[in-house]
Amino acid sequence: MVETPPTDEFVVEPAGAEEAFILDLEGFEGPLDLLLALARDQKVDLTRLSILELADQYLAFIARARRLRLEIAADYLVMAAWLAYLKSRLLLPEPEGEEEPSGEELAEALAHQLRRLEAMREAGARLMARPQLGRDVFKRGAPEPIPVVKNTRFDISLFELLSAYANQTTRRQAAALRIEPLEYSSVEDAIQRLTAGMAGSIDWELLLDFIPPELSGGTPRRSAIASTFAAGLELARQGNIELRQLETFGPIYLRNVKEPQ
Amino acid sequence: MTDENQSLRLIEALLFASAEPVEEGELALRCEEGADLDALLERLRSIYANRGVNLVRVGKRWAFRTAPDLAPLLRTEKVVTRKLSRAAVETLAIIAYHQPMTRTEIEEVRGVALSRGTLDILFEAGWVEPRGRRRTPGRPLTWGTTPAFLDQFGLEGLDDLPGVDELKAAGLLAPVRPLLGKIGPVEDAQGAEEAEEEDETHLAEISPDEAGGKAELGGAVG
Amino acid sequence: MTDENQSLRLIEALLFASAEPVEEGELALRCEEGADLDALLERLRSIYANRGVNLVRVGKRWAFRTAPDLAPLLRTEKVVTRKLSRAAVETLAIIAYHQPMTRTEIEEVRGVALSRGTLDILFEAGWVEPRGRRRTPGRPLTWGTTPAFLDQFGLEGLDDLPGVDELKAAGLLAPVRPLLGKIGPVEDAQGAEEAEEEDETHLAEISPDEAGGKAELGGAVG
Repeated sequence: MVETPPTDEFVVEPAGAEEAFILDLEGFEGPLDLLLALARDQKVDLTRLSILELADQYLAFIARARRLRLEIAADYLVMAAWLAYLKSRLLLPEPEGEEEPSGEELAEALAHQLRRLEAMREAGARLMARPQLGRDVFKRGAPEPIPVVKNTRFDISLFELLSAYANQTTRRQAAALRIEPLEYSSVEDAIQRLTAGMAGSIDWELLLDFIPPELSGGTPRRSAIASTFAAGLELARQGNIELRQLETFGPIYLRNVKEPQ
Repeated sequence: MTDENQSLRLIEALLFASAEPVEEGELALRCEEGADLDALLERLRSIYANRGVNLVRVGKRWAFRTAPDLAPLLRTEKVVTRKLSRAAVETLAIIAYHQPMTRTEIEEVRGVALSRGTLDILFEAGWVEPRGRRRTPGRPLTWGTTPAFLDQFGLEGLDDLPGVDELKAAGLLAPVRPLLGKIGPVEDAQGAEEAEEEDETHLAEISPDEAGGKAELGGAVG
Repeated sequence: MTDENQSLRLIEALLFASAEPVEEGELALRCEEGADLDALLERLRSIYANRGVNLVRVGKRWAFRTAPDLAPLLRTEKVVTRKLSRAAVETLAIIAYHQPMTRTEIEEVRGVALSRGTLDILFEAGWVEPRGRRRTPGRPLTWGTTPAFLDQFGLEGLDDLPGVDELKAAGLLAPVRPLLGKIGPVEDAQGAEEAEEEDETHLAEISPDEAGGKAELGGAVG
């Protein structure tokens, strides 16, 4: 079973004349709203409002509500207490030398607050009565988009350009290879040299005469001697020349083979 | 002369192309150097004054809008008018005429706590927005209206609010001073908090218990 | 007459507020009984003929559109600043120093194939342009730099580009590292990185082992 919420405790069955009253209370937006409604009943300009009379009406209203054991929000009760206080200040002579505002001043402040609320309420109504966008006034139904043209600008400085070139050049240098000429003379070179040198010769020639004279001593020269000797052997093998050595470690001679007769 | 006419045409096209109001600064950027934008806009406004579409100023922005007098002929079935609650309408008016306003100040004008959703609805509609904090203890947030609010209600600016001059003259738009002390919201946490922070003199206090009976929040119900 | 003007205003507002072009039938429904819609539309069209906004007919439907001649002025130009890829910067530099260059020649200098867009980007930027064809088989196109290239880098002419010696003096050209017992392109971090980001194929590769023997760097640079 669902427990009855405690709020129901004070709800009085609406009956007869009281019904409208209950609905009225629910319809108010706070004590100031209720005060404003009561003030309107005075049917006078709010500037000439009798605050005393208004306070009486409000207190009577709350008293009736309490008699009916209606739910009454704290706000309303606070206002009731304050109005009771205001009433006493208005009716009793002002105490001497008080720093607090006088009863008249408090009454005027309340009247001002009521006028202000009413003014705002009217302002709100006037605002709502204005032609509203989308209800009375319309905006362009088919807005045309403003095309955005993107212009690409490349961000590059001369420094970047030059360093890119420099980097690239450095890399290119690293990649380009040059093999140093060999110090060793090749057999192929020697064959060419011998063939060229022997052309037209009819007598024995000294092999060492075919070593390139610019070669200094040491490895290059020894390499040249070896390759020239190997070239001589090769040419002899081919039957183009004859070789002769008269003694061990003696000089080596070569001669063109005579044309077969 | 042709230049001026060309500027006029350009402004016309720019404003026409946009559904939303266009800032004067934006328009100035597009005009010829040294063009008198104010004069151009005024001329354009007068050209369109009696047409079916009018040029309207919305704060520092401008927009074309259909003429208000054509409303009955243009209104279509599909327009869903969301009715604002009384509390929301009042709150909007209070913010519009008094801005910037803190929540507590709004509550003081209305004499009742603001129910939870009221400010949200206005904020969501894009009509009010936070406007920085008050330099008072607790640094409460203040609220003001937006350019969209002006657009919605066809206002050129806040000076254009209906009856604003009379209200000012009657002293009804002066800063809210809580002379009456703690009247109104008592149990609203925020209200209580702010009331504490503000150096108010409580002219009268009564505890809910003393007052007797059962208390509930005097909530504004939309 | 006033009726006609009112019809004109209504059509104006309807066309303005509609999201789509409005059918003539729809307009006719909204107009006064017996109004000459064709005449009204023609009048409206002539009123707007020289304005920043024109009334245009789209089949049997009508709409307001901003004047076509204003299109270039309505456009918003936005400059987007982008960085050039390293490949593009290098390619630009190589063209600048060695122009005119064919694509293949650029690739030979860089040792990597040029990725698809690299030359396009430089061409679009307005820095390089075709310079006729080489009189070799296949008649390949050659590329050179443009006056805009000189502008971009504040150069009066190509002679202003510093020579290799000057680059060295400025410390831009790194000193060549002697390679001992190692032949072939040095795989420095930069090179490796680039190969990755460009996804280029190496045209020629020399393996150190194959080359064998002792090598030194050939120093000749164009």
